[in-house]
Amino acid sequence: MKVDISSEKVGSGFLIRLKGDVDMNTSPDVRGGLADVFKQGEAGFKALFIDLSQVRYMDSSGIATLIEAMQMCVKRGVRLRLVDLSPPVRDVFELARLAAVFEIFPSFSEAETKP
Amino acid sequence: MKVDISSEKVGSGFLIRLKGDVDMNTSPDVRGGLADVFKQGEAGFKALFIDLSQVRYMDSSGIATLIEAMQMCVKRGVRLRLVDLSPPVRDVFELARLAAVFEIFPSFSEAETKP
Amino acid sequence: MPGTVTLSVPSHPKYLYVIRSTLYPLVLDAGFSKKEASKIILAVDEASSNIIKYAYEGDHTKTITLTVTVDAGRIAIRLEDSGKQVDVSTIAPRKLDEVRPGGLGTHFMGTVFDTVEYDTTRGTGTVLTLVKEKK
Amino acid sequence: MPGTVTLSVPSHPKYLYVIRSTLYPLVLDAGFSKKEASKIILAVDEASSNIIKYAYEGDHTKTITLTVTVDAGRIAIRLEDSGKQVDVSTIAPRKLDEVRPGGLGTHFMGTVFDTVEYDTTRGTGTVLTLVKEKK
Ligand SMILES: Nc1ncnc2c1ncn2[C@@H]1O[C@H](COP(=O)(O)OP(=O)(O)O)[C@@H](O)[C@H]1O
Ligand SMILES: Nc1ncnc2c1ncn2[C@@H]1O[C@H](COP(=O)(O)OP(=O)(O)O)[C@@H](O)[C@H]1O
Repeated sequence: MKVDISSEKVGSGFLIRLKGDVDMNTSPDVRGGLADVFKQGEAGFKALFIDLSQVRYMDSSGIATLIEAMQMCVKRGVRLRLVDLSPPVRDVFELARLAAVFEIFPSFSEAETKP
Repeated sequence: MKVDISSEKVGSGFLIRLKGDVDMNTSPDVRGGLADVFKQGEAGFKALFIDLSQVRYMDSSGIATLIEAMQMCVKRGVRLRLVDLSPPVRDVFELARLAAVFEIFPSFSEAETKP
Repeated sequence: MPGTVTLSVPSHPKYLYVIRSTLYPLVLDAGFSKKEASKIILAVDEASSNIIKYAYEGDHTKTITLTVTVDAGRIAIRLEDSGKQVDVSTIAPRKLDEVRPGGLGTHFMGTVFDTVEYDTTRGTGTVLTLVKEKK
Repeated sequence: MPGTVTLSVPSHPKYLYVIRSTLYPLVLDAGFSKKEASKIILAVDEASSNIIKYAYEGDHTKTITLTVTVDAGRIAIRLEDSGKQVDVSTIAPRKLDEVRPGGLGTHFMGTVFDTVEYDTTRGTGTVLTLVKEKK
Protein backbone atom coordinates (compact mmCIF):
# COMPACT_ATOMS: atom_id res chain seq x y z
CA MET A 1 0.00 0.00 0.00
CA LYS A 2 1.45 3.24 -1.15
CA VAL A 3 0.77 6.82 -0.17
CA ASP A 4 0.41 9.44 -2.91
CA ILE A 5 1.82 12.86 -2.09
CA SER A 6 1.07 15.84 -4.27
CA SER A 7 1.92 19.44 -3.55
CA GLU A 8 1.02 22.71 -5.20
CA LYS A 9 1.85 26.35 -4.68
CA VAL A 10 -1.16 28.26 -3.38
CA GLY A 11 -1.41 32.03 -2.76
CA SER A 12 0.28 32.24 0.61
CA GLY A 13 2.20 29.00 0.66
CA PHE A 14 1.84 25.33 -0.21
CA LEU A 15 -0.93 22.76 -0.20
CA ILE A 16 0.07 19.13 0.25
CA ARG A 17 -2.47 16.38 -0.37
CA LEU A 18 -1.95 12.89 1.04
CA LYS A 19 -3.79 9.89 -0.34
CA GLY A 20 -3.67 6.29 0.89
CA ASP A 21 -2.34 4.74 4.08
CA VAL A 22 0.17 6.60 6.26
CA ASP A 23 1.92 3.98 8.37
CA MET A 24 5.47 3.03 9.36
CA ASN A 25 6.04 1.89 5.78
CA THR A 26 4.91 5.06 4.05
CA SER A 27 5.64 7.79 6.64
CA PRO A 28 9.22 8.17 5.34
CA ASP A 29 7.73 9.10 1.94
CA VAL A 30 5.51 11.69 3.58
CA ARG A 31 8.50 13.07 5.46
CA GLY A 32 10.34 13.26 2.13
CA GLY A 33 7.43 15.11 0.53
CA LEU A 34 7.44 17.62 3.37
CA ALA A 35 11.19 18.13 3.07
CA ASP A 36 10.76 18.84 -0.67
CA VAL A 37 8.17 21.50 0.06
CA PHE A 38 10.35 23.17 2.69
CA LYS A 39 13.16 23.14 0.15
CA GLN A 40 10.96 24.68 -2.58
CA GLY A 41 9.84 27.30 -0.07
CA GLU A 42 13.35 28.09 1.14
CA ALA A 43 12.99 31.74 0.17
CA GLY A 44 10.19 31.94 2.71
CA PHE A 45 6.49 31.13 2.68
CA LYS A 46 3.64 31.89 5.02
CA ALA A 47 1.42 28.84 5.24
CA LEU A 48 1.42 25.09 4.81
CA PHE A 49 -1.90 23.30 4.27
CA ILE A 50 -2.08 19.52 4.50
CA ASP A 51 -5.21 17.95 3.04
CA LEU A 52 -6.00 14.67 4.80
CA SER A 53 -9.37 13.91 3.20
CA GLN A 54 -8.04 10.95 1.20
CA VAL A 55 -6.11 9.30 4.00
CA ARG A 56 -7.65 5.87 4.57
CA TYR A 57 -5.45 4.98 7.51
CA MET A 58 -2.98 6.72 9.81
CA ASP A 59 -0.95 5.30 12.67
CA SER A 60 1.36 6.90 15.23
CA SER A 61 4.18 7.19 12.71
CA GLY A 62 1.88 9.40 10.62
CA ILE A 63 1.10 11.49 13.66
CA ALA A 64 4.80 11.75 14.47
CA THR A 65 5.34 13.02 10.93
CA LEU A 66 2.66 15.68 11.34
CA ILE A 67 4.15 16.77 14.67
CA GLU A 68 7.55 17.05 12.98
CA ALA A 69 5.95 19.17 10.26
CA MET A 70 4.51 21.40 12.96
CA GLN A 71 7.91 21.78 14.59
CA MET A 72 9.52 22.70 11.27
CA CYS A 73 6.75 25.22 10.64
CA VAL A 74 7.14 26.80 14.08
CA LYS A 75 10.88 27.15 13.52
CA ARG A 76 10.35 28.97 10.21
CA GLY A 77 7.37 31.07 11.18
CA VAL A 78 5.11 29.13 8.78
CA ARG A 79 1.48 28.63 9.75
CA LEU A 80 0.43 24.96 9.56
CA ARG A 81 -3.22 24.13 8.90
CA LEU A 82 -4.68 20.66 8.48
CA VAL A 83 -7.59 20.36 6.10
CA ASP A 84 -10.58 18.00 5.92
CA LEU A 85 -9.56 15.11 8.16
CA SER A 86 -10.95 11.78 6.92
CA PRO A 87 -12.84 9.68 9.52
CA PRO A 88 -9.87 7.35 10.20
CA VAL A 89 -7.61 10.36 10.75
CA ARG A 90 -10.20 11.91 13.06
CA ASP A 91 -10.31 8.65 15.05
CA VAL A 92 -6.57 8.52 15.56
CA PHE A 93 -6.43 12.23 16.46
CA GLU A 94 -9.13 11.57 19.05
CA LEU A 95 -7.21 8.62 20.50
CA ALA A 96 -4.04 10.72 20.62
CA ARG A 97 -5.98 13.73 21.95
CA LEU A 98 -4.39 15.87 19.29
CA ALA A 99 -7.41 17.79 18.04
CA ALA A 100 -6.41 20.80 20.18
CA VAL A 101 -2.75 20.73 19.14
CA PHE A 102 -3.30 21.40 15.43
CA GLU A 103 -5.31 24.03 13.61
CA ILE A 104 -7.90 21.97 11.73
CA PHE A 105 -10.31 23.22 9.04
CA PRO A 106 -13.12 21.48 7.21
CA SER A 107 -12.05 22.78 3.78
CA PHE A 108 -9.11 24.40 2.05
CA SER A 109 -11.06 27.58 1.30
CA GLU A 110 -11.79 28.05 5.01
CA ALA A 111 -8.22 27.17 5.95
CA GLU A 112 -6.94 29.75 3.47
CA THR A 113 -9.25 32.59 4.37
CA LYS A 114 -9.67 32.37 8.16
CA PRO A 115 -7.27 34.75 9.90
CA MET B 1 -18.51 -10.82 4.63
CA LYS B 2 -22.21 -11.01 4.04
CA VAL B 3 -24.28 -10.78 0.91
CA ASP B 4 -27.41 -8.61 0.96
CA ILE B 5 -30.32 -9.94 -1.05
CA SER B 6 -33.32 -7.77 -1.76
CA SER B 7 -36.22 -8.58 -4.04
CA GLU B 8 -39.13 -6.59 -5.34
CA LYS B 9 -42.14 -7.24 -7.53
CA VAL B 10 -41.79 -5.50 -10.87
CA GLY B 11 -44.36 -5.38 -13.69
CA SER B 12 -43.77 -8.73 -15.29
CA GLY B 13 -42.01 -10.54 -12.51
CA PHE B 14 -39.34 -10.04 -9.86
CA LEU B 15 -36.12 -8.08 -9.53
CA ILE B 16 -33.47 -9.46 -7.17
CA ARG B 17 -30.50 -7.30 -6.21
CA LEU B 18 -27.35 -8.86 -4.79
CA LYS B 19 -24.83 -6.82 -2.88
CA GLY B 20 -21.49 -7.96 -1.44
CA ASP B 21 -19.42 -11.09 -2.00
CA VAL B 22 -20.98 -14.24 -3.45
CA ASP B 23 -18.74 -17.12 -2.47
CA MET B 24 -19.05 -20.60 -0.97
CA ASN B 25 -19.99 -18.97 2.32
CA THR B 26 -22.78 -16.76 1.03
CA SER B 27 -24.09 -18.69 -2.00
CA PRO B 28 -26.49 -20.69 0.20
CA ASP B 29 -28.11 -17.37 1.21
CA VAL B 30 -28.47 -16.39 -2.44
CA ARG B 31 -29.99 -19.78 -3.18
CA GLY B 32 -32.41 -19.19 -0.29
CA GLY B 33 -33.33 -15.77 -1.65
CA LEU B 34 -34.06 -17.29 -5.05
CA ALA B 35 -36.19 -20.02 -3.50
CA ASP B 36 -38.22 -17.35 -1.66
CA VAL B 37 -38.90 -15.54 -4.89
CA PHE B 38 -39.99 -18.71 -6.68
CA LYS B 39 -42.29 -19.38 -3.75
CA GLN B 40 -43.76 -15.87 -3.84
CA GLY B 41 -44.28 -16.26 -7.57
CA GLU B 42 -45.84 -19.71 -7.33
CA ALA B 43 -49.00 -18.52 -9.07
CA GLY B 44 -46.83 -17.84 -12.09
CA PHE B 45 -44.62 -14.97 -13.22
CA LYS B 46 -42.97 -14.09 -16.49
CA ALA B 47 -39.52 -12.73 -15.78
CA LEU B 48 -36.73 -12.79 -13.20
CA PHE B 49 -34.15 -9.99 -13.23
CA ILE B 50 -30.99 -10.31 -11.17
CA ASP B 51 -29.06 -7.08 -10.64
CA LEU B 52 -25.35 -7.80 -10.14
CA SER B 53 -24.03 -4.25 -10.12
CA GLN B 54 -23.16 -4.31 -6.41
CA VAL B 55 -21.43 -7.69 -6.38
CA ARG B 56 -17.82 -7.09 -5.35
CA TYR B 57 -16.75 -10.69 -5.78
CA MET B 58 -18.15 -13.90 -7.26
CA ASP B 59 -16.62 -17.35 -7.38
CA SER B 60 -17.75 -20.61 -9.02
CA SER B 61 -20.30 -21.27 -6.29
CA GLY B 62 -21.99 -18.00 -7.26
CA ILE B 63 -21.95 -19.06 -10.89
CA ALA B 64 -23.38 -22.44 -9.95
CA THR B 65 -26.18 -20.62 -8.14
CA LEU B 66 -26.94 -18.52 -11.23
CA ILE B 67 -26.98 -21.64 -13.42
CA GLU B 68 -29.40 -23.28 -10.97
CA ALA B 69 -31.58 -20.17 -11.18
CA MET B 70 -31.53 -20.48 -14.95
CA GLN B 71 -32.56 -24.14 -14.75
CA MET B 72 -35.46 -23.30 -12.41
CA CYS B 73 -36.55 -20.52 -14.76
CA VAL B 74 -36.43 -22.80 -17.80
CA LYS B 75 -38.56 -25.38 -15.98
CA ARG B 76 -41.22 -22.80 -15.15
CA GLY B 77 -41.19 -20.85 -18.38
CA VAL B 78 -39.76 -17.78 -16.63
CA ARG B 79 -37.37 -15.56 -18.58
CA LEU B 80 -34.11 -14.90 -16.69
CA ARG B 81 -32.19 -11.70 -17.37
CA LEU B 82 -29.01 -10.58 -15.64
CA VAL B 83 -28.59 -6.85 -15.18
CA ASP B 84 -25.54 -4.59 -14.94
CA LEU B 85 -22.69 -7.00 -14.19
CA SER B 86 -20.02 -5.43 -11.97
CA PRO B 87 -16.40 -5.68 -13.23
CA PRO B 88 -15.53 -8.63 -10.94
CA VAL B 89 -18.63 -10.50 -12.14
CA ARG B 90 -17.70 -9.74 -15.74
CA ASP B 91 -14.22 -11.13 -15.12
CA VAL B 92 -15.50 -14.42 -13.72
CA PHE B 93 -18.08 -14.76 -16.53
CA GLU B 94 -15.26 -14.26 -19.00
CA LEU B 95 -13.10 -16.91 -17.32
CA ALA B 96 -16.07 -19.31 -17.28
CA ARG B 97 -17.01 -18.35 -20.87
CA LEU B 98 -20.57 -17.79 -19.71
CA ALA B 99 -21.36 -14.49 -21.39
CA ALA B 100 -23.20 -16.33 -24.18
CA VAL B 101 -25.17 -18.59 -21.83
CA PHE B 102 -27.10 -15.84 -20.05
CA GLU B 103 -29.13 -12.92 -21.33
CA ILE B 104 -27.22 -9.91 -19.99
CA PHE B 105 -28.38 -6.28 -20.05
CA PRO B 106 -26.61 -3.08 -19.02
CA SER B 107 -29.62 -1.72 -17.09
CA PHE B 108 -32.92 -2.84 -15.63
CA SER B 109 -34.93 -0.59 -17.93
CA GLU B 110 -33.35 -2.22 -20.98
CA ALA B 111 -33.76 -5.69 -19.50
CA GLU B 112 -37.43 -4.97 -18.87
CA THR B 113 -38.31 -3.45 -22.21
CA LYS B 114 -36.25 -5.43 -24.76
CA PRO B 115 -38.39 -8.18 -26.29
CA MET C 1 12.44 -8.32 -1.75
CA PRO C 2 11.56 -12.00 -1.49
CA GLY C 3 9.22 -12.63 1.39
CA THR C 4 7.11 -15.46 2.69
CA VAL C 5 3.75 -15.03 4.37
CA THR C 6 1.90 -17.88 6.04
CA LEU C 7 -1.80 -17.88 6.87
CA SER C 8 -3.69 -20.66 8.66
CA VAL C 9 -7.47 -20.56 8.88
CA PRO C 10 -10.19 -22.98 9.97
CA SER C 11 -11.77 -24.96 7.12
CA HIS C 12 -15.00 -22.97 7.30
CA PRO C 13 -16.14 -21.08 4.19
CA LYS C 14 -16.42 -17.85 6.15
CA TYR C 15 -12.62 -17.68 6.19
CA LEU C 16 -12.47 -17.57 2.39
CA TYR C 17 -12.97 -13.84 2.76
CA VAL C 18 -10.04 -13.65 5.16
CA ILE C 19 -7.87 -15.53 2.65
CA ARG C 20 -8.87 -13.10 -0.08
CA SER C 21 -8.20 -10.08 2.14
CA THR C 22 -4.73 -11.32 3.03
CA LEU C 23 -3.80 -12.18 -0.53
CA TYR C 24 -4.91 -8.99 -2.20
CA PRO C 25 -2.12 -6.69 -0.93
CA LEU C 26 0.46 -9.45 -1.39
CA VAL C 27 -0.46 -10.04 -5.01
CA LEU C 28 -0.53 -6.33 -5.82
CA ASP C 29 2.78 -5.85 -4.05
CA ALA C 30 4.18 -8.69 -6.18
CA GLY C 31 3.56 -6.44 -9.18
CA PHE C 32 0.41 -7.93 -10.70
CA SER C 33 -2.31 -5.61 -12.00
CA LYS C 34 -5.64 -5.33 -10.21
CA LYS C 35 -7.29 -7.45 -12.88
CA GLU C 36 -4.63 -10.16 -12.66
CA ALA C 37 -4.81 -9.96 -8.87
CA SER C 38 -8.52 -10.63 -8.84
CA LYS C 39 -8.09 -13.69 -11.04
CA ILE C 40 -5.26 -15.03 -8.88
CA ILE C 41 -7.39 -14.53 -5.80
CA LEU C 42 -10.38 -16.21 -7.43
CA ALA C 43 -8.30 -19.26 -8.27
CA VAL C 44 -6.91 -19.52 -4.72
CA ASP C 45 -10.44 -19.14 -3.34
CA GLU C 46 -11.51 -22.07 -5.55
CA ALA C 47 -8.59 -24.19 -4.36
CA SER C 48 -9.50 -23.39 -0.76
CA SER C 49 -13.19 -24.18 -1.36
CA ASN C 50 -12.19 -27.53 -2.83
CA ILE C 51 -10.15 -28.35 0.28
CA ILE C 52 -13.24 -27.68 2.41
CA LYS C 53 -15.52 -29.69 0.11
CA TYR C 54 -13.33 -32.62 -0.91
CA ALA C 55 -10.32 -32.98 1.39
CA TYR C 56 -12.28 -32.22 4.57
CA GLU C 57 -15.69 -33.30 3.21
CA GLY C 58 -17.40 -30.33 4.81
CA ASP C 59 -15.74 -30.64 8.23
CA HIS C 60 -15.29 -27.00 9.25
CA THR C 61 -13.01 -27.60 12.22
CA LYS C 62 -9.82 -28.49 10.35
CA THR C 63 -7.06 -26.18 9.15
CA ILE C 64 -6.04 -24.79 5.76
CA THR C 65 -2.53 -23.35 5.59
CA LEU C 66 -1.47 -21.04 2.80
CA THR C 67 2.14 -20.09 2.20
CA VAL C 68 2.69 -17.23 -0.21
CA THR C 69 6.16 -16.60 -1.58
CA VAL C 70 6.94 -13.63 -3.78
CA ASP C 71 10.21 -13.59 -5.71
CA ALA C 72 11.28 -11.32 -8.51
CA GLY C 73 8.92 -12.19 -11.32
CA ARG C 74 6.68 -14.79 -9.74
CA ILE C 75 4.24 -15.61 -6.98
CA ALA C 76 3.90 -19.10 -5.52
CA ILE C 77 1.02 -20.14 -3.30
CA ARG C 78 1.12 -23.42 -1.44
CA LEU C 79 -2.10 -24.77 0.09
CA GLU C 80 -1.77 -27.48 2.67
CA ASP C 81 -4.49 -29.61 4.20
CA SER C 82 -4.52 -32.66 6.44
CA GLY C 83 -7.61 -34.19 4.87
CA LYS C 84 -8.54 -37.05 2.60
CA GLN C 85 -6.11 -37.80 -0.19
CA VAL C 86 -7.45 -38.64 -3.65
CA ASP C 87 -5.91 -39.92 -6.85
CA VAL C 88 -4.86 -36.54 -8.20
CA SER C 89 -5.33 -37.70 -11.78
CA THR C 90 -9.09 -37.70 -11.13
CA ILE C 91 -9.13 -33.99 -10.31
CA ALA C 92 -10.28 -32.41 -13.53
CA PRO C 93 -12.43 -29.53 -14.77
CA ARG C 94 -15.66 -30.18 -16.64
CA LYS C 95 -15.97 -29.34 -20.31
CA LEU C 96 -17.11 -25.74 -20.48
CA ASP C 97 -19.77 -26.47 -23.09
CA GLU C 98 -21.77 -28.57 -20.67
CA VAL C 99 -23.59 -25.81 -18.81
CA ARG C 100 -24.20 -27.17 -15.34
CA PRO C 101 -23.40 -26.05 -11.82
CA GLY C 102 -19.92 -27.08 -10.70
CA GLY C 103 -16.66 -28.09 -12.30
CA LEU C 104 -15.31 -24.59 -12.78
CA GLY C 105 -12.86 -24.25 -9.90
CA THR C 106 -10.13 -26.43 -11.37
CA HIS C 107 -10.68 -24.76 -14.74
CA PHE C 108 -10.03 -21.34 -13.16
CA MET C 109 -6.88 -22.64 -11.45
CA GLY C 110 -5.55 -24.05 -14.71
CA THR C 111 -6.34 -20.88 -16.64
CA VAL C 112 -4.87 -18.47 -14.13
CA PHE C 113 -1.73 -20.29 -12.96
CA ASP C 114 1.28 -21.55 -14.89
CA THR C 115 1.77 -24.43 -12.46
CA VAL C 116 -0.94 -26.41 -10.64
CA GLU C 117 0.61 -29.31 -8.81
CA TYR C 118 -1.00 -31.65 -6.28
CA ASP C 119 1.32 -33.57 -4.00
CA THR C 120 -0.02 -36.44 -1.89
CA THR C 121 3.30 -38.10 -1.21
CA ARG C 122 3.31 -37.07 2.42
CA GLY C 123 1.65 -39.51 4.80
CA THR C 124 -1.47 -37.38 5.22
CA GLY C 125 -3.22 -34.57 3.39
CA THR C 126 -2.41 -32.79 0.18
CA VAL C 127 -0.09 -29.96 -0.79
CA LEU C 128 -1.28 -27.95 -3.77
CA THR C 129 1.27 -25.60 -5.33
CA LEU C 130 0.10 -22.78 -7.59
CA VAL C 131 2.68 -20.66 -9.38
CA LYS C 132 2.26 -17.68 -11.65
CA GLU C 133 5.07 -15.95 -13.49
CA LYS C 134 4.88 -12.27 -14.27
CA LYS C 135 4.68 -11.81 -18.02
CA MET D 1 -18.02 -20.23 16.35
CA PRO D 2 -14.62 -20.07 18.04
CA GLY D 3 -11.84 -20.04 15.49
CA THR D 4 -8.13 -19.39 15.42
CA VAL D 5 -6.30 -17.73 12.57
CA THR D 6 -2.52 -17.53 12.39
CA LEU D 7 -0.57 -15.13 10.21
CA SER D 8 3.21 -14.96 9.88
CA VAL D 9 4.84 -12.11 7.99
CA PRO D 10 8.39 -10.83 7.55
CA SER D 11 9.38 -8.02 9.92
CA HIS D 12 9.27 -5.41 7.16
CA PRO D 13 6.89 -2.46 7.54
CA LYS D 14 5.30 -3.15 4.16
CA TYR D 15 3.59 -6.15 5.73
CA LEU D 16 1.75 -3.95 8.22
CA TYR D 17 -0.81 -3.46 5.49
CA VAL D 18 -1.15 -7.23 5.09
CA ILE D 19 -1.70 -7.56 8.85
CA ARG D 20 -4.42 -4.90 8.72
CA SER D 21 -6.09 -6.54 5.72
CA THR D 22 -6.20 -9.91 7.42
CA LEU D 23 -7.49 -8.54 10.71
CA TYR D 24 -10.29 -6.39 9.37
CA PRO D 25 -12.73 -9.16 8.37
CA LEU D 26 -11.85 -11.15 11.49
CA VAL D 27 -12.59 -8.26 13.84
CA LEU D 28 -15.85 -7.41 12.07
CA ASP D 29 -16.86 -11.06 12.08
CA ALA D 30 -16.16 -11.11 15.84
CA GLY D 31 -18.99 -8.59 16.18
CA PHE D 32 -17.14 -5.31 16.66
CA SER D 33 -18.38 -2.17 14.90
CA LYS D 34 -16.39 -0.62 12.08
CA LYS D 35 -15.19 2.12 14.40
CA GLU D 36 -14.08 -0.34 17.09
CA ALA D 37 -12.49 -2.49 14.40
CA SER D 38 -10.37 0.37 13.12
CA LYS D 39 -9.11 1.11 16.63
CA ILE D 40 -8.31 -2.55 17.29
CA ILE D 41 -6.42 -2.71 14.01
CA LEU D 42 -4.55 0.49 14.78
CA ALA D 43 -3.40 -0.90 18.12
CA VAL D 44 -2.22 -4.16 16.55
CA ASP D 45 -0.40 -2.19 13.84
CA GLU D 46 1.39 -0.26 16.61
CA ALA D 47 2.34 -3.46 18.42
CA SER D 48 3.71 -4.87 15.16
CA SER D 49 5.63 -1.67 14.39
CA ASN D 50 7.19 -1.84 17.85
CA ILE D 51 8.34 -5.40 17.20
CA ILE D 52 10.07 -4.23 14.02
CA LYS D 53 11.61 -1.20 15.74
CA TYR D 54 12.55 -2.55 19.17
CA ALA D 55 12.55 -6.34 19.22
CA TYR D 56 14.20 -6.68 15.79
CA GLU D 57 15.91 -3.26 15.85
CA GLY D 58 15.00 -2.63 12.23
CA ASP D 59 16.06 -6.04 10.89
CA HIS D 60 13.43 -6.72 8.21
CA THR D 61 14.26 -10.38 7.63
CA LYS D 62 12.76 -11.81 10.83
CA THR D 63 9.23 -13.07 11.43
CA ILE D 64 6.21 -11.70 13.27
CA THR D 65 3.49 -14.23 14.05
CA LEU D 66 -0.02 -13.16 14.96
CA THR D 67 -2.58 -15.56 16.36
CA VAL D 68 -6.13 -14.29 16.46
CA THR D 69 -8.73 -16.12 18.50
CA VAL D 70 -12.37 -15.15 18.49
CA ASP D 71 -14.67 -16.54 21.19
CA ALA D 72 -18.15 -15.47 22.09
CA GLY D 73 -17.69 -11.99 23.44
CA ARG D 74 -13.99 -11.39 22.95
CA ILE D 75 -11.07 -11.25 20.60
CA ALA D 76 -7.53 -12.16 21.63
CA ILE D 77 -4.50 -11.33 19.51
CA ARG D 78 -1.12 -12.82 20.34
CA LEU D 79 1.99 -11.34 18.73
CA GLU D 80 5.13 -13.40 18.84
CA ASP D 81 8.64 -12.37 17.91
CA SER D 82 12.05 -13.98 18.28
CA GLY D 83 13.87 -10.71 18.87
CA LYS D 84 15.54 -8.84 21.69
CA GLN D 85 13.86 -9.12 25.07
CA VAL D 86 13.55 -6.04 27.25
CA ASP D 87 12.50 -5.40 30.81
CA VAL D 88 8.79 -5.11 30.11
CA SER D 89 8.31 -2.67 32.97
CA THR D 90 10.20 -0.10 30.86
CA ILE D 91 7.66 -0.25 28.04
CA ALA D 92 5.47 2.76 28.70
CA PRO D 93 3.57 5.44 26.82
CA ARG D 94 4.62 9.08 27.03
CA LYS D 95 2.45 11.63 28.78
CA LEU D 96 0.00 12.94 26.20
CA ASP D 97 0.54 16.57 27.18
CA GLU D 98 4.15 16.49 25.97
CA VAL D 99 3.59 17.04 22.26
CA ARG D 100 6.45 15.28 20.53
CA PRO D 101 6.81 12.60 17.90
CA GLY D 102 6.64 9.08 19.33
CA GLY D 103 5.35 7.41 22.44
CA LEU D 104 1.79 6.94 21.21
CA GLY D 105 1.76 3.27 20.20
CA THR D 106 1.66 1.83 23.70
CA HIS D 107 -0.91 4.48 24.66
CA PHE D 108 -3.18 3.28 21.83
CA MET D 109 -2.74 -0.34 22.88
CA GLY D 110 -3.64 0.47 26.47
CA THR D 111 -6.66 2.54 25.47
CA VAL D 112 -8.09 0.04 23.00
CA PHE D 113 -7.46 -3.29 24.73
CA ASP D 114 -8.61 -4.59 28.11
CA THR D 115 -5.48 -6.70 28.49
CA VAL D 116 -1.96 -5.84 27.29
CA GLU D 117 0.47 -8.43 28.54
CA TYR D 118 4.13 -8.89 27.59
CA ASP D 119 5.67 -12.29 28.28
CA THR D 120 9.43 -12.76 28.05
CA THR D 121 9.63 -15.92 30.10
CA ARG D 122 10.41 -18.07 27.08
CA GLY D 123 14.11 -18.41 26.25
CA THR D 124 13.93 -16.04 23.32
CA GLY D 125 11.66 -13.29 22.03
CA THR D 126 8.49 -11.82 23.41
CA VAL D 127 4.84 -12.81 23.35
CA LEU D 128 2.43 -9.89 23.57
CA THR D 129 -1.19 -10.75 24.28
CA LEU D 130 -3.91 -8.22 23.53
CA VAL D 131 -7.49 -8.98 24.57
CA LYS D 132 -10.67 -7.01 24.04
CA GLU D 133 -14.03 -7.96 25.45
CA LYS D 134 -17.21 -7.01 23.65
CA LYS D 135 -19.13 -4.52 25.77
N1 LIG E 1 -8.77 -30.85 -3.24
C1 LIG E 1 -9.45 -31.84 -3.87
N2 LIG E 1 -9.48 -33.08 -3.34
C2 LIG E 1 -10.16 -34.06 -3.95
N3 LIG E 1 -10.85 -33.92 -5.09
C3 LIG E 1 -10.88 -32.72 -5.67
C4 LIG E 1 -10.18 -31.63 -5.08
N4 LIG E 1 -10.38 -30.56 -5.89
C5 LIG E 1 -11.16 -30.98 -6.90
N5 LIG E 1 -11.48 -32.28 -6.78
C6 LIG E 1 -12.29 -33.06 -7.74
O1 LIG E 1 -12.28 -32.39 -9.00
C7 LIG E 1 -13.62 -32.06 -9.43
C8 LIG E 1 -13.63 -30.72 -10.13
O2 LIG E 1 -13.42 -29.68 -9.16
P1 LIG E 1 -13.86 -28.20 -9.49
O3 LIG E 1 -13.43 -27.88 -10.88
O4 LIG E 1 -13.35 -27.29 -8.44
O5 LIG E 1 -15.45 -28.18 -9.51
P2 LIG E 1 -16.56 -28.53 -8.41
O6 LIG E 1 -15.93 -28.48 -7.07
O7 LIG E 1 -17.56 -27.45 -8.61
O8 LIG E 1 -17.06 -29.87 -8.81
C9 LIG E 1 -14.46 -32.09 -8.17
O9 LIG E 1 -15.79 -32.40 -8.44
C10 LIG E 1 -13.74 -33.15 -7.33
O10 LIG E 1 -14.20 -34.43 -7.68
N1 LIG F 1 8.17 -4.57 21.64
C1 LIG F 1 8.97 -3.73 22.36
N2 LIG F 1 10.19 -4.14 22.75
C2 LIG F 1 10.99 -3.31 23.44
N3 LIG F 1 10.66 -2.05 23.80
C3 LIG F 1 9.47 -1.58 23.43
C4 LIG F 1 8.56 -2.39 22.70
N4 LIG F 1 7.46 -1.66 22.50
C5 LIG F 1 7.66 -0.46 23.06
N5 LIG F 1 8.88 -0.39 23.65
C6 LIG F 1 9.43 0.78 24.38
O1 LIG F 1 8.33 1.60 24.82
C7 LIG F 1 8.45 2.94 24.31
C8 LIG F 1 7.09 3.50 23.94
O2 LIG F 1 6.60 2.82 22.78
P1 LIG F 1 5.47 3.51 21.89
O3 LIG F 1 4.43 4.04 22.81
O4 LIG F 1 5.01 2.54 20.88
O5 LIG F 1 6.14 4.77 21.19
P2 LIG F 1 7.36 4.95 20.18
O6 LIG F 1 7.65 3.64 19.56
O7 LIG F 1 6.85 5.95 19.21
O8 LIG F 1 8.47 5.48 21.04
C9 LIG F 1 9.40 2.82 23.12
O9 LIG F 1 10.10 4.02 22.89
C10 LIG F 1 10.31 1.67 23.53
O10 LIG F 1 11.36 2.13 24.34
